[in-house]
Amino acid sequence: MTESEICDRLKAALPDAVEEFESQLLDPAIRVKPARLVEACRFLRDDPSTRMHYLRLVTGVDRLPAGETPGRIEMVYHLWSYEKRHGIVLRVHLDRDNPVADTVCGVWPVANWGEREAFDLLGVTFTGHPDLKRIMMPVDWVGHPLRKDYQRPDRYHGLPTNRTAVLEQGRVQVATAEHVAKAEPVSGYMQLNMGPHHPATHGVINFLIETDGEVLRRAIPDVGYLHRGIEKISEMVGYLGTMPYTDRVDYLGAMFTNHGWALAVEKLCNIEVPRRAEFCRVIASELNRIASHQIATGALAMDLGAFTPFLHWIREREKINDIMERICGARLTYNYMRFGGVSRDIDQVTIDEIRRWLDHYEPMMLEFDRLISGNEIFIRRLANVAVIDPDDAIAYGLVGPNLRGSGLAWDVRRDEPYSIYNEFEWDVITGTGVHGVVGDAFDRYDCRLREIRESVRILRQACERIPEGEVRTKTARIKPAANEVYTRVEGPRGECGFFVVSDGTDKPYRSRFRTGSFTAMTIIEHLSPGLMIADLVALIGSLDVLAPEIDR
Amino acid sequence: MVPTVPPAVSPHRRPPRGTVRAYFRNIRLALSTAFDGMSVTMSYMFRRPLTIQYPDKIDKPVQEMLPESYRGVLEVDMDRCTVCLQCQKICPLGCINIESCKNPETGNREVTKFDIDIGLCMYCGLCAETCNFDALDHTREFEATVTTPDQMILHFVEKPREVTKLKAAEMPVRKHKGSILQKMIPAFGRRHPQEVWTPTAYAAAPVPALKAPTATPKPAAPVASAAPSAADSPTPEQAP
Amino acid sequence: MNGSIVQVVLFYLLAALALTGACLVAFSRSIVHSAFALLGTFVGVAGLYALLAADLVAIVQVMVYVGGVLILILFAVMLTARVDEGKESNPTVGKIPGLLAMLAMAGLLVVTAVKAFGPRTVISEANPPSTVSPIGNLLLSKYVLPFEAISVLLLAVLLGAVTIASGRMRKGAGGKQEGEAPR
Amino acid sequence: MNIMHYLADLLVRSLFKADPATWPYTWIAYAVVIGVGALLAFAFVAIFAGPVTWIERRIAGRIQSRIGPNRNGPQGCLQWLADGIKCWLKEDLVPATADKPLYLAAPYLVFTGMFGAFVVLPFGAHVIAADLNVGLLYILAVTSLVVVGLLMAGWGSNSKWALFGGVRSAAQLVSYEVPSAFSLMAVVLMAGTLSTQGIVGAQGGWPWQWFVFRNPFLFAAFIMYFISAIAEGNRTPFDLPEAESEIIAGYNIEYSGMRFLFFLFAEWANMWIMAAVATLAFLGGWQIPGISPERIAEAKGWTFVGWQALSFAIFVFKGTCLVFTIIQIRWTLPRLRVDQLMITCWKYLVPLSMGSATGVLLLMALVREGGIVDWVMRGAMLLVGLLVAGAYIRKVRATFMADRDNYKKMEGRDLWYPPYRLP
Repeated sequence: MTESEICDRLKAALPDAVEEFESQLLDPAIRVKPARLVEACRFLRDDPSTRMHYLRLVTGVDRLPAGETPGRIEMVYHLWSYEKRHGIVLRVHLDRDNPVADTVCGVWPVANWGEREAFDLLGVTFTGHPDLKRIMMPVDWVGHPLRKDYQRPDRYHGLPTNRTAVLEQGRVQVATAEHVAKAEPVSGYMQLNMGPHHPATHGVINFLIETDGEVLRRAIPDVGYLHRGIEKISEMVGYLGTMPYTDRVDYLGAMFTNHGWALAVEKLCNIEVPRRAEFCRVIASELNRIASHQIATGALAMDLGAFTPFLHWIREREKINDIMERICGARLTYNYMRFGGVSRDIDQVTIDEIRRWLDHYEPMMLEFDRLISGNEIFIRRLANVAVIDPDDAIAYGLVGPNLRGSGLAWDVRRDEPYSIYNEFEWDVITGTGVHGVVGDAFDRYDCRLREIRESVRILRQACERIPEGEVRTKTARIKPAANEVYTRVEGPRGECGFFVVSDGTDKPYRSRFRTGSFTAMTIIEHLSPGLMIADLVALIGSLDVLAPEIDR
Repeated sequence: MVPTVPPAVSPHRRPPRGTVRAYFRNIRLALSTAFDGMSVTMSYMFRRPLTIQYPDKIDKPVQEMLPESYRGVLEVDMDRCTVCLQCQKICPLGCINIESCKNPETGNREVTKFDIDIGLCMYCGLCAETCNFDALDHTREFEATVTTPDQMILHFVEKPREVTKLKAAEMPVRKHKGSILQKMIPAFGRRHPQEVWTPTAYAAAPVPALKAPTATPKPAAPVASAAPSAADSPTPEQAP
Repeated sequence: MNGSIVQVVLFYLLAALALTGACLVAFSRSIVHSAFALLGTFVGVAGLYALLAADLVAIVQVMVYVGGVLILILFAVMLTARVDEGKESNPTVGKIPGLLAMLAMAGLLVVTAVKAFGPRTVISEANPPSTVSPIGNLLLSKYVLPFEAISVLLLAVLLGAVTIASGRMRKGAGGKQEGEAPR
Repeated sequence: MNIMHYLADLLVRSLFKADPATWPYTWIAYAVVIGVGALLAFAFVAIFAGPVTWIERRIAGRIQSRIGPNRNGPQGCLQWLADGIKCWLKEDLVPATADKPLYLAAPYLVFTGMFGAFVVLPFGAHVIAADLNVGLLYILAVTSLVVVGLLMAGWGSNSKWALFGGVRSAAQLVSYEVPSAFSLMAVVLMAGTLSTQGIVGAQGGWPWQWFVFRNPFLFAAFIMYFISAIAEGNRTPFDLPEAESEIIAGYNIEYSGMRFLFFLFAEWANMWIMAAVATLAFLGGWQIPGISPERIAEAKGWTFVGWQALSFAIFVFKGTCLVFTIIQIRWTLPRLRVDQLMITCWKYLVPLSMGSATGVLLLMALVREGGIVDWVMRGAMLLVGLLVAGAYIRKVRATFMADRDNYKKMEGRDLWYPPYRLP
């Protein structure tokens, strides 16, 4: 179904809900009345011809045109149907002074955190939201940073917010801990803060857990400790300047955030990418995917008490890092992609090195299986733990290996093809419930491990078939016309989406990074009751959440 | 409703419970898989470790093991710099601060300041990429430890100097990468690439005098003036 | 007898340990401290047994009372007393019942003490013979019935515990069964 | 005759010119024996537990393709000393809300429990502090003090994570004492005594005289004892009380400085105790192959001392091999969950160890010792042991060979790097 057909369908069902069909955008959108938003959403989800069970992205844009016009806040909802393979964008216009919208949490649970973020950063109030409070900024923060007229305070709890003050002060005073979030006390259960500095939370995440002995009553994730406002930064530093910042969004899979950002701007500006550059992108990305999955699987093993597998993977990853260093000059924050190509060519020496490394790596995968994945204790720790059924996985917006672990064969590389992935021969991996129920923690782990093998297959083909040629088209100054675009790549933590609003200047008007970890976190509270503390650790590890990717 | 791949085994399969066979199967699996894992770890007792013993127990300095493309600390060859300000413009963080003026006596353009705040720099390489004369480039230096934040600002222009007006073909040869930087701050000066590098040489290498705060006439002012561009841009965040 | 002074000194030390522990149990303000003070009593009594050359009894005292009973008491105290109210001790039952209990106890002690002033067996050897095999033989010959009765009692206790625990489990109050999806 | 008593008697005779059997010289001798014995055992704990931390870190480094501490002293062998001194000099922090007396006492209680067990460990033919009649029971009893200490630490810290660790630890130790006791019971049945020296004496120097290869039930009992010993020592895969990725560090999380070190000290000492008990109960203890205990007892002068030293070396060697295995397991396996831990104990180890004890009883009743069936059984079990070792070596070699050529191609140098080559 095309977007206009979907719009017609919605118009037929709810004639007074649709205000306008904005077909001039790259991703055509339907503007609906704020009052009828929930109805329209529910219709699009449940109607047999649309069945949009997946809320891809919910975000807001602050429109503040120069001059006397009052401006408005737009809420944007990207919907997608895995079943029908079509999507649509819904948007509502809200009053800028008093932005109030109805919550769509009841339609898609994944909207919970997205709406909280809109509340936090844009000041949109959602009526009926179960837990509307700040998510990224501290609870006592004043103002909404993504508003266009936002003024940054110089200090927060005595902590300077710019580098000049730091240099002048020499040493930074430590902020007081008054603003730390506290959960409402519930009697009869033990309350614990698991984090922010906990070895198993994979970064600075806090879980407020309530336990009955070893068994959890619930675990409430508390994020925002690593919030750096990269989306806000991108509004200041321009399109190319944002590229190195995307490295910091997902530092284990920087190639993918690079790639997604490049795709978004290329789509906005209509830039062609040379063929060799596409191969370079694929080679670098797949190497990066292996490295990231190694960290994910190894860290999961480490969370379950086996330290050695982690370091064995680190050992293999070290070689990838060396290769990456040759390719793009950095081991972690690659900044490799450019609009219309890549920053450096991959020479033949490096390609041979990759091949030799793959020869070495394939027996290592078997060894890893013998060391840990086949281990009975390890299997028992993961099998049947924290089972996510496919419906839940979609409703909570899980993507990537987490979604495929629940048995759903969906891979952006195959199903919404970008770059040249459809030229290679590889399989989409899904969870099979080898040791328990489909969608358990072991399936998610297993998916990642088998995806490494698929990446190796892709790498071998790419190294074989890489053509000669340029790696970068000469681009004029990046200055796209006013438009909106959403592009996605399949990162190691799933769909990594980039929503970019351009306004005709050389800087993005608004950008929003949709990351796999952000949505994966929302399901933890839903899954946690009845788990043990050790299972929560396994759950976090198997979801492969990464703190900077959540907070951005 | 969703494109589900049929699982190899029924999702309703439970591990056999309560049967004698399952009981002994569990014991067998636990012992044999642990045995298997131990054979893997034991084989590592006979394998070469991966670790490089930084900084002293290695054949050559780490800097020389890094590939040419490595993005280390930035360095400027002022003999090749035309003060086109491209790098300053493209830097997302504003860590490059260049000032130039016209000399009233000679009428030539003079560059009075070329500061790079390596504490702010995120080593993205955009500036080096945009430099047409290969004057600004990443070195393979990475040991940039200093004791105070203001020492992190590298001053590549000590006293006002004339801006080079040569064409690309006539440019002086680029100095050895890293050679300019090694003179800049003490941590860099500890190592000389030409020397045969041994741990003793490491200890005996003369430490050049600290330049940044003492050599500059007004230590506090450049700091303050170096930062306005930084103050407007968001607070730098290190990659976690 | 050689070394009787040392034995006497040791006796008083151990007795003091046992009594101090007992006093702490009775008078400590914190119920957790009371429970931990039992350790002193148990170890002191075990030491007295050892002084009487009853090596098996001494070891079993430590093993059963320290390793088993004390741990269970501690578990019970920690799980029932709320962490923040751990300063509260058990309430007294009143003066008259206390007096009665004290009198009864004193009477028992006097009777025991009087009885003990009979002909004494003195252990004169440096390495007294092991008491393990005599006790074992007695348990399986003369006292086999009480021994078995105790085991039946223990079995009943075990079954009771399992019944209570499984009832709680079925209600879903905690824990999960092996192999079930912990959702 | 205990070597310590012999020396004490000698001391009394030469120093006081008096008969050691008269009062008060007996007690002087006893005091000397106790004092020196405790000092020696303490020295052994320190000298063993210290370097074994270094050894463990080096082994872990090798297993994980890194090097491990190699800077302090030759090959880093003084690393443990540096760490110890550092910990000693650290400030002894007591949390403001801690239950102070319990918090302060806990490390000592844990250490006392561990240390007490050293009294009955037979390090050599006559190298033992006290050969108690109830030796094995004594070890089981004394280690229960550790449980109290851990609970005390968990409670006294007034930290919920520490309490988790303490309670987990106590539950685990109490549970796993049952299968370990039952496994040892099989040995006690065979030896007919609880005395540690008696048990060692019931075996011989050659492997077919060891209890482990006597019959299949004892072989199983050995494996089960080893597993429960690992569990009692809080080592992976049973290291739940100090699971750093779940409850951060467990009962010792609030401790610092020397008190923290006491816990670690106790852990490593415990590792040795478990290995030593397994050695004395199943692996022939200090028995020298071909030399009967009587010949050692009859020897005089330097020969006597030589036999003592040799038996000591044999005992320590066997124990160290087991310690190495425990270390290797720790760096190989993941950790169990709490319910799985209890299932492993109560559903698997307890019934099976009971079964093995019963089996030993049956075989004792049915099979005459030294008869043909007995020897066939011993031979078969020895063969099984050799086969397992052979399979292990083959697997290790195959794992190594799988990567050798590719590694050479990739790195341009050999993968082979034997353990004795220390970087």
